[in-house]
Amino acid sequence: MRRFLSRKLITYLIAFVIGVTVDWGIPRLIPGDPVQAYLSQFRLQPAGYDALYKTMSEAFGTNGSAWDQYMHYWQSILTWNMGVSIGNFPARVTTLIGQALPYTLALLIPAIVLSYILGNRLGAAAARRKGLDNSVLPLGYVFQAMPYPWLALIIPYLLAVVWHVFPLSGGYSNSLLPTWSWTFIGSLLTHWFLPFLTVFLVSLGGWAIGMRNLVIYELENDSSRYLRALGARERVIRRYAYRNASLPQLSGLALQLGVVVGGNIVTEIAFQYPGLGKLLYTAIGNKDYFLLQGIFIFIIIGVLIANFVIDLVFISIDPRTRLSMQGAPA
Amino acid sequence: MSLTVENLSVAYRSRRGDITAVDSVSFRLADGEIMGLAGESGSGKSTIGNALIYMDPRMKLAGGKALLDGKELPLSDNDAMRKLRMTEVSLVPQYAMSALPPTRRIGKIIADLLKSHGIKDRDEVLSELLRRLELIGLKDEILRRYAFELSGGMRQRVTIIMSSLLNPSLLIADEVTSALDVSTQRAVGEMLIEFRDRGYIKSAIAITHDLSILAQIADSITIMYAGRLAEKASTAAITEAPLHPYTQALIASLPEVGVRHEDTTLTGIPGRPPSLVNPPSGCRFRERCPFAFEKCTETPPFAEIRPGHQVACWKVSQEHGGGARVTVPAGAIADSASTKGTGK
Amino acid sequence: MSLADTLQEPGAPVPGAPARPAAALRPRRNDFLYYGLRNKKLVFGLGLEILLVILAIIGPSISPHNTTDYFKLNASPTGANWLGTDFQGHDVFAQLVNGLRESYLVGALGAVSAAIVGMVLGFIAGWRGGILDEILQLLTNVIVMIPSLVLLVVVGAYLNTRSVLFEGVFIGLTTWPWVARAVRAQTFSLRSREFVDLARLSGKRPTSIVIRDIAPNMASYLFLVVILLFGSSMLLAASYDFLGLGPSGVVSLGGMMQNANLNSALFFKEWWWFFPPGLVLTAMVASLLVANVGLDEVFNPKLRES
Amino acid sequence: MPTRKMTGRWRPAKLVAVTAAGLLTLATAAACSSSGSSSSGSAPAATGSSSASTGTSPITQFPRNETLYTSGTLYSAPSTWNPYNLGNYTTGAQGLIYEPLFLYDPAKGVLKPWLASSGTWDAANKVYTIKVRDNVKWSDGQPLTGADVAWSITSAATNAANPYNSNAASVASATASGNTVTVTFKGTPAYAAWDSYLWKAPVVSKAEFSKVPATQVATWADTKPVGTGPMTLLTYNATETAYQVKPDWWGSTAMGLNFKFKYLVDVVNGSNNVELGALTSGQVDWSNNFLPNINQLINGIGGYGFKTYYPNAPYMLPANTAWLTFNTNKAPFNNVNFRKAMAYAINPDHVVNNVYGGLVKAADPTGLLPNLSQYVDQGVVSQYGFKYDPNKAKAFLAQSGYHGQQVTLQVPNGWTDWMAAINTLAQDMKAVGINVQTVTPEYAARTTNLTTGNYDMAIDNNANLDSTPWTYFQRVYNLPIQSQQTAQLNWERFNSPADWALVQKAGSTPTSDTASLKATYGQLEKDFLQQLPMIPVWYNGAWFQGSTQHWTNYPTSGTANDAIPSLWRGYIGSLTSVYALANLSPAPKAS
Repeated sequence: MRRFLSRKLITYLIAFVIGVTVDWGIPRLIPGDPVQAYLSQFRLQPAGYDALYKTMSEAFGTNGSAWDQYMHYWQSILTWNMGVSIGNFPARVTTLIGQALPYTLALLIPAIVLSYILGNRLGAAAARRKGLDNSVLPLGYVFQAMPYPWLALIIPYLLAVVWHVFPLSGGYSNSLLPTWSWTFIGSLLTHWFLPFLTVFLVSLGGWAIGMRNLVIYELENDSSRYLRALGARERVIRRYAYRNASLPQLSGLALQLGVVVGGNIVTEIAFQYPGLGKLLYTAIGNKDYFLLQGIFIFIIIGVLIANFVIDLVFISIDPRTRLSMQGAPA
Repeated sequence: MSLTVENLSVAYRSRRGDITAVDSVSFRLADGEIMGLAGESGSGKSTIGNALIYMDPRMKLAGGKALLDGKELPLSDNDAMRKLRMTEVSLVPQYAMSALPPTRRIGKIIADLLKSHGIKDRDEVLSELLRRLELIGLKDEILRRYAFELSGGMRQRVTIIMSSLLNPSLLIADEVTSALDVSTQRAVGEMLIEFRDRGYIKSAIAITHDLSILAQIADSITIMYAGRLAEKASTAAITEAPLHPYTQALIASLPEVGVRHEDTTLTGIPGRPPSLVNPPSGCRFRERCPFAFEKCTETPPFAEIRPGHQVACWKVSQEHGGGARVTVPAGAIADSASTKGTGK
Repeated sequence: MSLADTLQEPGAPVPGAPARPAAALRPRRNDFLYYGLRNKKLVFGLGLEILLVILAIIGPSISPHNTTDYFKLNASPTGANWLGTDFQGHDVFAQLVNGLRESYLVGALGAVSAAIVGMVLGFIAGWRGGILDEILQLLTNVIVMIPSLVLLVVVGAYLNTRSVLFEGVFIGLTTWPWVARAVRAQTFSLRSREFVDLARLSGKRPTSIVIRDIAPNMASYLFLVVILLFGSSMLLAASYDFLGLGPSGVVSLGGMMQNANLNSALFFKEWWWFFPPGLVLTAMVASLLVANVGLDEVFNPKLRES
Repeated sequence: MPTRKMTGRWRPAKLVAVTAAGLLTLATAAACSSSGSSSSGSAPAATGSSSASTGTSPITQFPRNETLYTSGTLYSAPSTWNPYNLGNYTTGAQGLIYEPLFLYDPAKGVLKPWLASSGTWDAANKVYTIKVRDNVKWSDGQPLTGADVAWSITSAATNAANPYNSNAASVASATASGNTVTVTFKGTPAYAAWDSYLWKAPVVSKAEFSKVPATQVATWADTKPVGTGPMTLLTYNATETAYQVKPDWWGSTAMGLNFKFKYLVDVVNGSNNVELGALTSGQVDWSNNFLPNINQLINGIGGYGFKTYYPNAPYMLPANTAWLTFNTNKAPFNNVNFRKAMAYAINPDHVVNNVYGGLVKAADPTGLLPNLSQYVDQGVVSQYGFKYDPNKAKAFLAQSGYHGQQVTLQVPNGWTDWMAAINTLAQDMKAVGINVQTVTPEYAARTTNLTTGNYDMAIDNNANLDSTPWTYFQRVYNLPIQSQQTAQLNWERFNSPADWALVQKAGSTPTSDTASLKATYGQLEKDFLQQLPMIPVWYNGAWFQGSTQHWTNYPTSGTANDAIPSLWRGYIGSLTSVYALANLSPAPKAS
């Protein structure tokens, strides 16, 4: 157990080092010089350009030898200092991420968790009822097959443009300043709903179909057959199958929650929802490689934590993991 | 008489029509008898086992019946059968390694099963359960464990205990030992006998393709070939003086002690079993049988050549003609309750 | 050698698998065809998919216009422009059929490249195990961890022009870990099976065992995985295109939606511009998924409706 | 067991709890982010409210009838109000907070005295004297003095890191005496550049900016700006910036400019769908976004009553020239016949109508913006100008020695209108037999390509609206050619010392001497059209559309109210946009 965990930890550590190194390289490896591109807007003569270039390089940590830069980068990461954004110069990357993170979490966590709960229920129900299966399955596939961008156009088209039920975009009404007031919270809610619905619907199909297929498999597996041979009631067998099927679903959930910190770019863009996805997209649009770098680190940490949590959860509940810990194939 | 099977035929639905995997099989099982049921893959041995406890939706009863303790088993009536499973007829599946649901503790699984059978007085069953665990050397804390925390042998034993917990009249043990190493095989075999001796199970059918293990645990052995019974006799009679040419070939192919796997060749029996889609008329072994003759185009009866020894072979019927040329060891008569313990 | 081995029919599909009916019932190739043709999901899914593929193949030639022709701007569907025109006066139908073709191309490229990389690495990791496995697992974890969108931006920065080939292969190279993980696990469990032991004892070389003995046993499974990859590659490509990270100078379904979004199609209620590309893409992927379930049922008799 | 929750019986309460927990995160975070007013120390706060705002408790909701909503200028969260940070100072930093000495009115072609009440050359055109306007106060209550102006000019003249250095490079000294600032020059003043300085550069507070190290004058984070302008920074967050109108602004008495709104809220840009939606639903009043098809909604069509600067095509004021630029050191672009072939092959109408939906105008062959038309020698244009003519293009191509080799045409990836534009340009050129491949590298890569000359063809528009043609021709002919053309000048690397001498001559001709200026520029135009160092294609628009739902009286070309309605960097702070803002009046209440 301890050996397993320490092996995992080492794997994650190596992955983290590789991730950080790749990340460090982003603004340095891309062709074109981001600082030069930024400074070209200043239309400076060479003397001024050189002076400003030096100042900016210091701010971005792109001065000095590659090794110094690399070491400096590690130092910054470990002190949770992700540097400065070039698109929003001189705003700090951590500040920008901090502003966007709550929106993304509030959007994606309820959408993912609720679609998980409901999708699993639906899928399990579909697995046992033919009639339901014939409606849930095709619907689930359609939702699963829908491209995010499309749903993110269709939903606001119908609910905001044609019927005017919800606001089209944004995190809250522009006329409000963020405060603890009911008006503001109401505005947050109405703006939250459509992007939430989009993510929820697409995820719902995936969970439902996943659960349906897993339960059908589980109902035919050895332990279900054994329970049946021992005269267990069908209800009991289904409960067991559902429980078994929940494990892979749960790991899917953990993985999804792990990448939550990357935001749901397409949805956030379509609705101009001020979360991390939009921030990432803006960073891409502005070629803000330093902000990209910061978000990247953030995502890496999120995914690593999620993976580690999956490992821990599975050690405690999933037989297959334990077997693999004893050396048998997973 | 614990179990009486009469002209049992079981078919699988298939796109080429029904395939009769078990064709008009009859046999009887005495109280206390452990019967070995052997044959190649696809001979129908597992189908018999399945038919007696759980017919999956692709199977159907094509004829015949089975009586357990004199009462007919409602083989085709899943709901009626459900109540009898575990209580009257029970199964130790061939997939015992993976039979225990992985996500519940053993104790919880047992409790759920008891609930399914509407057993009110669970304390009594529980204390019996603890007694049996102790008997086979398992600690009661095993009930708080998950299946994956147990070794293969432990899982096998837990499965047997679970399956026999409600003292069924008939326990079907399907390939129980095939996945185990030799010493565990022996332990499991002994456990089956012990349970029978203590009356936890009234009778048992041990389905296997491994004749050597049957020699250790079974009172009688029935050999199946291509959906029909080929031979049934006491363990000693089958292993030492088999009559059916197929049985003889099987016994002959048993390895000698000490021969390593690498050194043997896969001789087996030349040829393959016939297709059951359009089975040939007459004796189904005749294509592979070195003694086949014209009479074999007719279906041979499963005839009792001598007491407790039935064979479906024209040649044997002719040679033995109801006589008793082959000596059968006393006490090996399968029909007798006094045969307990033979074959050890 | 126990009798078990003599009785075990050589070449049984998956020994030790849950009891199957008589040997004669073991599915044969034409059995798959038989059940395939009778599986409504498969027939429906595959049928729709084939129709769409045909549209993708012949569409550009039956379309009366090219994607570069100019017409009246933002026109609703008419007899001349079957699906109207966009903000630049380009024919939407012409874009749709060309985009359809592009989507299939990207999907196929993505699925094939992911399958190749994932299978090779999965087989190696599963078969060799040990330190090689550890390294490959680490690689897998790192790839899964790297946000592909950011990677696309960085890699894309090296390219003056992004081609369909690039997008497809990029998708493949970022999704292979899912294949590799599955293949690795399956190889792990298969390599300890008896028939593989036999092959090994008979002195076969590892590559030939993997190719001849292990791969065929996973064939149906791999096939399903590739189909799923195909669908997800198309969806992923649509998202990339929508974000403006897709191939340059190429008409794509995601790109059509991007243009519609950027140019206020919602507001002007130009539904003919953004509705068809998504609908077609949904149909393409959904029919794949449905066909996939159908195939699954054909390959796994247990799942067949009785 | 962790799975218990997941597999437990479904209860509506659980769903509610999950939702509530998520929303709580949102509400807490959003509410917290509003209270970032006292962010500490050197770390620039990206969120916060200005210390300069009135001491009363911050408002929670902008009263609709007292608020002007604008958008179209910011593409990411506001972060600094340092007017020297030309890369990304927040909309309004110059114009609403910092102000220049003069404003340039392109409609009338004159400089309006602003923080300077006057500016005059001495008789020899060697010394420039600025009278600083009286009774102007910084938002911290201190008066604006000549010392502030002198400091600003000196910084530009002496500090190479000051982005106005090239404009003030010829300044020798700037000395203040009370409210009079005397500027002397080294040798002949660079008149054109100095002219630009007067209306482009901000006047900053000496007290505030002298605290900053000289090298960081353009990069330090100014989040509590102290300016002389009509507004103060009220608050800002990732999605918007709010300004509050200063009741005691000098302009209300001196210029008679009184804002009818109390708050100006600038919203960070969304997609076009979003902007159009916000505009039509009355959430945004003033938009400087490029909104395709907006011409379908103006003049009361569809009941929206949007206003654009021109009521008819091209609707938008030309803001800068988009050229086809190429590396003239490379074959086949070093051949003038090849360049002419391209010029005749291009049909700008495709760009105008099919890419921009008629919202822009095809460029004059000289590329000079319409506000400079007085400098365009129409005789030269009619004699040497070019227009779409494929046959002529083919004829020139035949003489160019071009053998069909592939050439690339690049624009930054993601600039969708330009991406569409190069597709039509490539099509036009292919039609006459030029093998053009369009490519879209990322912006940074594209900028490096152009800076280093590592490219075939590109679209560029780096010469903004200006008061003289000098900037334009400097952009075209600037010498010497360096390995890195960092100032965005002469990206086509066209080496013509004679023309550069003409540009320099124009630059050192007093701006009042229009006759000699016209002669010089006429010669440059003739050379330009004969050599075609780059090919002007179309004018990008100063996108503007105003919604009349809440505010009305938007500026219109050709009326008395013709101020430039743009909040873009370099426009609001230098042009007449502030007049346009002050002229707005509340829309009559809808019945």
